[in-house]
Amino acid sequence: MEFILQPLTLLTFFPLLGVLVLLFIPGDKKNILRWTALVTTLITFGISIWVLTLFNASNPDLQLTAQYDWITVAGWNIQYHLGIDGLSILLVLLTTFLTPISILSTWTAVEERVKDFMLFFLLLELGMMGVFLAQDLFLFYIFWEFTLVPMYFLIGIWGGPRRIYAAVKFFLYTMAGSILMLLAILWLGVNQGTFSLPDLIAKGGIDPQTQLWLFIAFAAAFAIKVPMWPLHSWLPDAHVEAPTAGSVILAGVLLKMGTYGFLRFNLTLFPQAAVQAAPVMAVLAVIGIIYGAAVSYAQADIKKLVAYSSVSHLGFVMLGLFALNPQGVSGAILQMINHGLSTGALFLLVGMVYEQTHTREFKVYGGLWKVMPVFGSVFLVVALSSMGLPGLNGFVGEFTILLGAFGSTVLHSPWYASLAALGVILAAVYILYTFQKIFMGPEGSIVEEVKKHGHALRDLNAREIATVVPLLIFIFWIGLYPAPFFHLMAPAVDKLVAGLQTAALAMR
Amino acid sequence: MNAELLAFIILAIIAIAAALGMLFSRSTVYSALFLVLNFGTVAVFYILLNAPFIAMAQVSVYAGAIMVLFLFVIMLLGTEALPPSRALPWQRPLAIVLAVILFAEAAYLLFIRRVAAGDVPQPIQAFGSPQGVGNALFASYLLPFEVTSVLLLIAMVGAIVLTIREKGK
Amino acid sequence: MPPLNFSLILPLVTLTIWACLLLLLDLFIRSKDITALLAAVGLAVSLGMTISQIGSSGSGFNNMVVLDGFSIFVDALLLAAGLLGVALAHGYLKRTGIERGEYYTLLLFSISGMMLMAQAADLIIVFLALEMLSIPLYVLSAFARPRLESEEAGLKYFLLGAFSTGFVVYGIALVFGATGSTSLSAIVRAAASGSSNGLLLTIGSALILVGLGFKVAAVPFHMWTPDVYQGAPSSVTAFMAAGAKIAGFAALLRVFALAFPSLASNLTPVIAVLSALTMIVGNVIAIAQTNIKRLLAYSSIAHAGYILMAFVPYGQSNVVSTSVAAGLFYLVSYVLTNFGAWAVVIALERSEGRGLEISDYGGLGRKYPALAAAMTVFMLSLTGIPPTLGFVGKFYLFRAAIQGQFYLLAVIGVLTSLISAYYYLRVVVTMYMREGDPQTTSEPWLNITWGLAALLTVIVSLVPQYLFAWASAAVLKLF
Amino acid sequence: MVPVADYIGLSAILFTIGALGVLIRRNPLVIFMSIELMLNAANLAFVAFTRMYTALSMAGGGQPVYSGQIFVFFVMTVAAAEVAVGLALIVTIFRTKHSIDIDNLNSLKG
Amino acid sequence: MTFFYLAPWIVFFPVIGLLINLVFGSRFSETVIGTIASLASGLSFVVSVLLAYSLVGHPEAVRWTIGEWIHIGTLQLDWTFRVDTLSTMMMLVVSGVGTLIHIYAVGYMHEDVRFKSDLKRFQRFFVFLNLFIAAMMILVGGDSYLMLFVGWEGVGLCSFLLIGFWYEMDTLGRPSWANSNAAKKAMIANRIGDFGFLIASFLMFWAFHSLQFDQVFQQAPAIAASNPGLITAITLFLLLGVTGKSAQIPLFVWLPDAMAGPTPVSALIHAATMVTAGVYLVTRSAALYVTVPAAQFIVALVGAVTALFAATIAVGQYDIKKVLAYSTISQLGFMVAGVGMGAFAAGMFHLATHAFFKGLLFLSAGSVILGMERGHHHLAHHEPRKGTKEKHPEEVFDPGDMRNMGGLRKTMPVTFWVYLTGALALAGIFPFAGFWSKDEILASAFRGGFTAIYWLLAIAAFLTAFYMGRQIWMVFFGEPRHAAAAHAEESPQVITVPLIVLAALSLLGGALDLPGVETLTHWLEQTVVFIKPGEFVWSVALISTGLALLAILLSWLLYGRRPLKVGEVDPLKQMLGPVFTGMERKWFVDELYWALFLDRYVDVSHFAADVIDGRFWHDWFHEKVIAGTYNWLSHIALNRYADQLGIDAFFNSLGEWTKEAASGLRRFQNGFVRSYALFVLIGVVAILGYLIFK
Repeated sequence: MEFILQPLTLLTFFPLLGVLVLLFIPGDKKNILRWTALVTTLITFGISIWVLTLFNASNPDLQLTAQYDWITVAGWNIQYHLGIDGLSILLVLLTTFLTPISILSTWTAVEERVKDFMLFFLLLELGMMGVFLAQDLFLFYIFWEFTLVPMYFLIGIWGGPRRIYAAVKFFLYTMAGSILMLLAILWLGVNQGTFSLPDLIAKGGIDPQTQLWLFIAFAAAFAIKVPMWPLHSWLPDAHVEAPTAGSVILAGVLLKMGTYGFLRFNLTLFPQAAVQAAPVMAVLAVIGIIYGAAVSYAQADIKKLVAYSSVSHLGFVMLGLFALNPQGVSGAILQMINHGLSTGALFLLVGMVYEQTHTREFKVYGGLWKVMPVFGSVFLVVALSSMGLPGLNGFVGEFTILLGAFGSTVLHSPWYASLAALGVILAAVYILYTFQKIFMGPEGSIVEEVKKHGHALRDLNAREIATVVPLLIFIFWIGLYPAPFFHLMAPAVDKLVAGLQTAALAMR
Repeated sequence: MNAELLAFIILAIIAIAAALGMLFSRSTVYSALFLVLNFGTVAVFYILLNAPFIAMAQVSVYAGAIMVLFLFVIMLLGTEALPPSRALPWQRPLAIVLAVILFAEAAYLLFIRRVAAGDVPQPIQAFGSPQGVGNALFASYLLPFEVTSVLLLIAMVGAIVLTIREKGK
Repeated sequence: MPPLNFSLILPLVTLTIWACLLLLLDLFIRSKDITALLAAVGLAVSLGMTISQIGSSGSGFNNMVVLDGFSIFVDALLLAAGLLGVALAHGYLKRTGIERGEYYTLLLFSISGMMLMAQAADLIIVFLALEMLSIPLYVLSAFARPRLESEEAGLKYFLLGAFSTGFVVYGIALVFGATGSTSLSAIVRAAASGSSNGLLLTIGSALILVGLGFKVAAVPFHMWTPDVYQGAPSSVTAFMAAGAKIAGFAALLRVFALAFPSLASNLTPVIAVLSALTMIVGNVIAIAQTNIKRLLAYSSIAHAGYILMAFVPYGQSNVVSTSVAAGLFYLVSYVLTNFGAWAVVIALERSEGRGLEISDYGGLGRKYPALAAAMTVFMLSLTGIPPTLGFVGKFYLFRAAIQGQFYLLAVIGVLTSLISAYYYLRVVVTMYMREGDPQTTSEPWLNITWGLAALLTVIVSLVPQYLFAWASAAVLKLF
Repeated sequence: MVPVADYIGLSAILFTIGALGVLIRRNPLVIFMSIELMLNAANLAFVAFTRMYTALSMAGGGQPVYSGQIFVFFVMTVAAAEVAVGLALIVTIFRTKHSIDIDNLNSLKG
Repeated sequence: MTFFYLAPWIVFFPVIGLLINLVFGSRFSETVIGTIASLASGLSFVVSVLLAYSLVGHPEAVRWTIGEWIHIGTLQLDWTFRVDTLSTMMMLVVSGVGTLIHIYAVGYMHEDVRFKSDLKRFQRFFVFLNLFIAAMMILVGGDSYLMLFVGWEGVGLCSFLLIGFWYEMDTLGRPSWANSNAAKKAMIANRIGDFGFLIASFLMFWAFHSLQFDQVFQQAPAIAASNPGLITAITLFLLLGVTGKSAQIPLFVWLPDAMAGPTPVSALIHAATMVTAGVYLVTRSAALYVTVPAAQFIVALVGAVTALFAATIAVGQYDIKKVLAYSTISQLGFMVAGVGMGAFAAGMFHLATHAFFKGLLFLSAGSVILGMERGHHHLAHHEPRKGTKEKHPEEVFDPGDMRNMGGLRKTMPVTFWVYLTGALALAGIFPFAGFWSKDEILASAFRGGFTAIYWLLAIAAFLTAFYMGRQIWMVFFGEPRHAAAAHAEESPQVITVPLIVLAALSLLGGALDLPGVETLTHWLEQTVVFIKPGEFVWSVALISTGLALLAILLSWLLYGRRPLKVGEVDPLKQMLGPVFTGMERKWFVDELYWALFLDRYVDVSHFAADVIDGRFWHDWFHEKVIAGTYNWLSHIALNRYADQLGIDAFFNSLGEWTKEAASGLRRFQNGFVRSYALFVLIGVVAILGYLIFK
């Protein structure tokens, strides 16, 4: 009992309860199924809020840890070890926050096999919580791989026309990365004698050369997940084919698992390798930023455009992480959240209009602002936040990241940040293009098209507004008053950076 | 050049010839008979290597029982030579090449690397006699002996299962 | 006259005798269900005895057989596999009209042979056990006569098996020639004292390796596997895939880890290459399969490669214990998953081998969610995705490889398991994402088999420590 | 004096020929005979080695080494068992297929 | 007593106003909406006045923090308002002019939404307008470069929204992408400038470890001494920002198109306030600029060249608003040149007066356009109000085209007089406001020894007077060249009253900084310590006045003496020919940019998307290399080629190729026992070979 009642354990495994309940509800009771799932995720969100209240922001270390010996026989030293600190708490909250929203968005979008859908969704949440909370490499890997399975089904069963292709591609790509990480994890477990992250960090003492190899192995897994250029090929397919809720979670949380992995493992376990690799990673990040922006501008499919914009945004996150200074890292963490909110919201909105029009081709849209004023205005705010307009969340992240990268003593060159700042211009280009093509200009053919099918395009309904308003609130909040968020992460970030700086000095 | 070596050479030639005959004769029956001849010569080798008991077993079990069984089956299934087949043209040459390599390896091992060096001293009395073998068999090798009995039982069951005709067929 | 302490091989003896009795009883039993039941009882009894042996150890019969943690573990595993084999068979035989009592007798005989193999401490016993487990399998493969596929499978298996036996015998002869004995302990002593002939010993052991490699279907001695697995009755295949592998690896571990550690420097590269080849070839050719039985056949080849990987560093005294434990653990996970998968196959198989194409699995997820879920678990486990036993098993195997510092081999291992993900996923894709109207048969024992297997595959993967402990306690002993 | 190597050499030749037979003959009976030939070659090696070691050990005043000969005995028995099953199989196939050309036995492949 | 605690309210009032209108606007009548919006802006004007009043007694800057913003390590940014003489002056101008324009807009939009037939948009307009005031207040009231940047981008957004206000049509109300394109163009051009701003702020932070004005300025001299290059870089990157926001070369191209927005927008954002933000920025950063003369000169040069360049274009325009637009660019050039030369007071002075008279001109132009519209609708149907529903695609009437006007002085007298005032002020005729402010800039150029710049500006001034004269003659004198002009009607009071107020300001605005008194200079000295009190230079004054009069005379000769006839070619065109075409076509700068950058970027992005990402990464790398490897591996045993295998088949286990693969696998797995045995033997031979010969 005491085991279950730990906040983090409860937080991680509560969705399982929902799963069990769902199993006993007949598949044709769609609304009951939906409500069950929604309530479960809402309670999970509640638990995460409870965790937040228990969380002591001034403590840089892991907190609320639940630690038990798990497999300590036959030379294994594997623990059940959950913990939370400034690096992860925001992502945890983001996850619990986005999941109910996504479920709400499926209310009318998912009509068949609702039961399976909700099952997989709750399992997915379980996996994601585990990834962000696990402090033991073995446990982490289990959750990490486990998230693949539900997502694979979500894309493969409820996805678009080429869903199978996208699903398998998603699975194989992600797995391709993680198996190398598996070997690295084993190496650590064998040679360091423990899988527990804190112990490994404390032990340290891996020679730089080996560090570099392990760093690469871990990076392979995370870089594909992020995805960093040029490993992004799976992302557009997955996003375009996935159902709306899937895209939201995929963009909102799953990609963050990659960046979080870099933050949690690569930077802490292999500081010297991180310092060595920083320029390379920064270069890739910058390429990703500009490349993603340029490519998304050329897309004819709205969802694809948003997908590529993720490549660009996460480029910023990576750049911030590998600035390896407080501004960069904090900015990166915040930007993870921002991207989750903005891009998540964008996918939601695209999904909402897609539900009515069943097409995502730019060319049929236009002048929608007149037809759907509320929708247009909401979309505008979200788009601007994703464009990094000051006063909205996107700016705070991007600015701090660029500021950090610009003066990073590890990259020691302003060029990375300067080129990345070009991405800010390009972002404006493709975002405004999106907004213009959908909402401005003469009325698009789709309006008539929809009319032909009897019902005119309607503006957002109450449920849809309820789905996006929470996101909007945070978009403004983080934009205007991000202090609370920074306070949550500051001590942990300072600790992390301190470690990295000592490593950097050791290199010299 | 003593008598034993001479005998060895002659017998060896016979054995190999018989084996080759078995291999290349078109008719199954000839193959079987060549094999019997080969087994016979091997039995003589056993005697030379003072293993009279094994030699006897060889003649009775192998050359006797087993080959007779073979001949029965051959008669049962007909002895006609198989028509030449088109399949696997590269099989035969490849096989022969491999065999040559295998033998080359063996020869290299035996006569250049001199593995299994060591001469065979003069014949020793009271060795390899039936009672000697028998003692060993039932004293030290009881378990294997029992296992072989079970093995034969299994074989019997298997043979029956495979060949018995259910009623109604 | 040395002491004959039968207690060492009590389960084995019991099982053999039980088999003989069953042979007689069967003549008077009309309903073969009872025969099956009796067979199961025999296995259960023997299993009980095996478990009661835990902790005890010793050697006997002039040091021909040993009893140690290793043999007990393997025996238990074999008997469990036997039980599953019976559970699978009894409905299936009836359905396909090949129900004969001898099936179970031969099954029991084969298992006793495997158990003997696990306990063998003398090459003579190894050889005899090899025959004792193989001959019933030859017969069982052809059991579905007069179905030509079955007979063909039987004959192929037999001819090639006998052929490989020839190598084993010759290998043993050379080992004997090198050391003057066939007893493992004597061989070790000879090898250690240097009175042996190293090269001859190496060649001999290599030939033995070939023979055993054939049994576990290691490339390039694997060619029989797909044909036999496909042709043989599914229940036989299921058992063969598990049992023969267990016995073969038991012998490999026993003989090489105990008798030939001195040859590691020579043999390790060979085994490493075999392992790599097996993983690659098995997984790659599997991609092209459309028949589920062949698919599983190639998958079993691939898994032989993985287990070989754990076996590669057998020569390093600090790793060998991990090696053995990892191998055993993986065998357990493989047996469980394998039987589960085959149970599903049998559930979908219909007469004249219909329902064996992967395409026949379309729509399973919609129509039979439970069955599909179970199959998904098995596929994930074979791929090595958590939370399944297969993942934990692979984790353990790779650990052995990494401890032995065979990093390249480990990388090949993970990459091939990535390839495997693709064809295992294809089954899942078909079940959930393609339409179809599959027919299944639901038999209580069958359902129990796959249900249980699926549950265990997941649950044990979450609490593997007990299995870990047991496997790592199953050390090889030498007397 | 015939050195043991010669015997081993002979057995190697016989073994190779046997293996060759398995590879190139299409009649399962002959293939089977070839396998028997391989076993025989092994037996020959066994007996030769037995004699060698017995001589060595007895020269050193030790006991004769029987295991080799015993092994040969077991090999013969096993061979007998195999023959029984093998021939049974061949007969069965012949019944169904009315041919014993194993090249016609390739309905299973891929 | 002081009112500094009110500082945040300059932002809060507009925000409250916009929120009210946003949430409840749909239920309010136009009057209510307009009142709320104007009130919001008016209240912040009152606050500005109170702040100014407080400063009189307490001239030092006051910083009023309302909350923490971004605190990471050394990066300490707060939401802090800065009340000093400079910011307060800007607040006064912004909220003052802003309020007037709000009031004007109530009347203007009332008709505009009817002409364009979308009444719902009235509300939206005032929401945006309040949002703009708020953003502008943040810009001028911010205490750190980053907070300034927030306003900086905020006003950019508002200009985007308001330029694209009629996003579904072009300036003539035809369905088109034109307006939205103009909006996009404006924002992207601004973003390019913002890029410069960002880089500057990065450099600044890592140089001064702060973005807060005082801290930066304190350290400026020291850093300048140790590392002048750094400061130069900062200032030049800031200049890039300025060129974006204040429409200087090279980023001025967006401003003319920005006239797509409703006239009040053109007046408020694109003449009076937003575009002057750049000037404010330079003045604010005076402490940085004065340390690097080189940078100063570049700034001045950019300003001067822009001034002349834009003036030439203005001469060639026919659209009444386009003329004013280019004139704005040109006047902004004056200001930038002024502050660039270190004549900060002069620059700010001109900023203020320009706000008055250019605002006035735009609004009057709007009034003129409305008048034309009315006349046009009066023609189309004798009941203008109702008839607005149906459109007349057959005839496209451009109410802003001066060639359609003429003789409006009779039909729209009030508008005429206020327009004239504005024109004279702009032309720099004594005693109008423009005379004083422009003169001060010229004088400081002359005195400061910037001869080149002086002459550039002087010629620009000459052209200014000319094109304004041209406009006056074409619009208000002669005979109507279009029936609409004949039937044009004067605008209602809600429109004319603000015009009259602004006219008064344009007339008397010079009093702000009369020579010898220099109220404004002394006012600004409190903040911008580097100001040199300007002195009046008679020669300069005489020259410029002379030039202006000459220009007006010239314009009378061309356009006034013999008014333009219907369809007649512009006389100047007859004389200058291609040169005039150049002016008319804005010297083809737009075309140049498209050819040089925009088209290139589009090509690049499509290349990246289709070729690199699509064909290379996706199709080739993934499908061929990775997926292809799978296929190839699975076919490695076959005599087949991977290229025959499509990716879809790759995932479709029932696809033909797998069947073929299975059959092809006979090659090895051929079912022949003998060849299986062969493989066994190969294995044996290989292993033995290795063991023996290794």
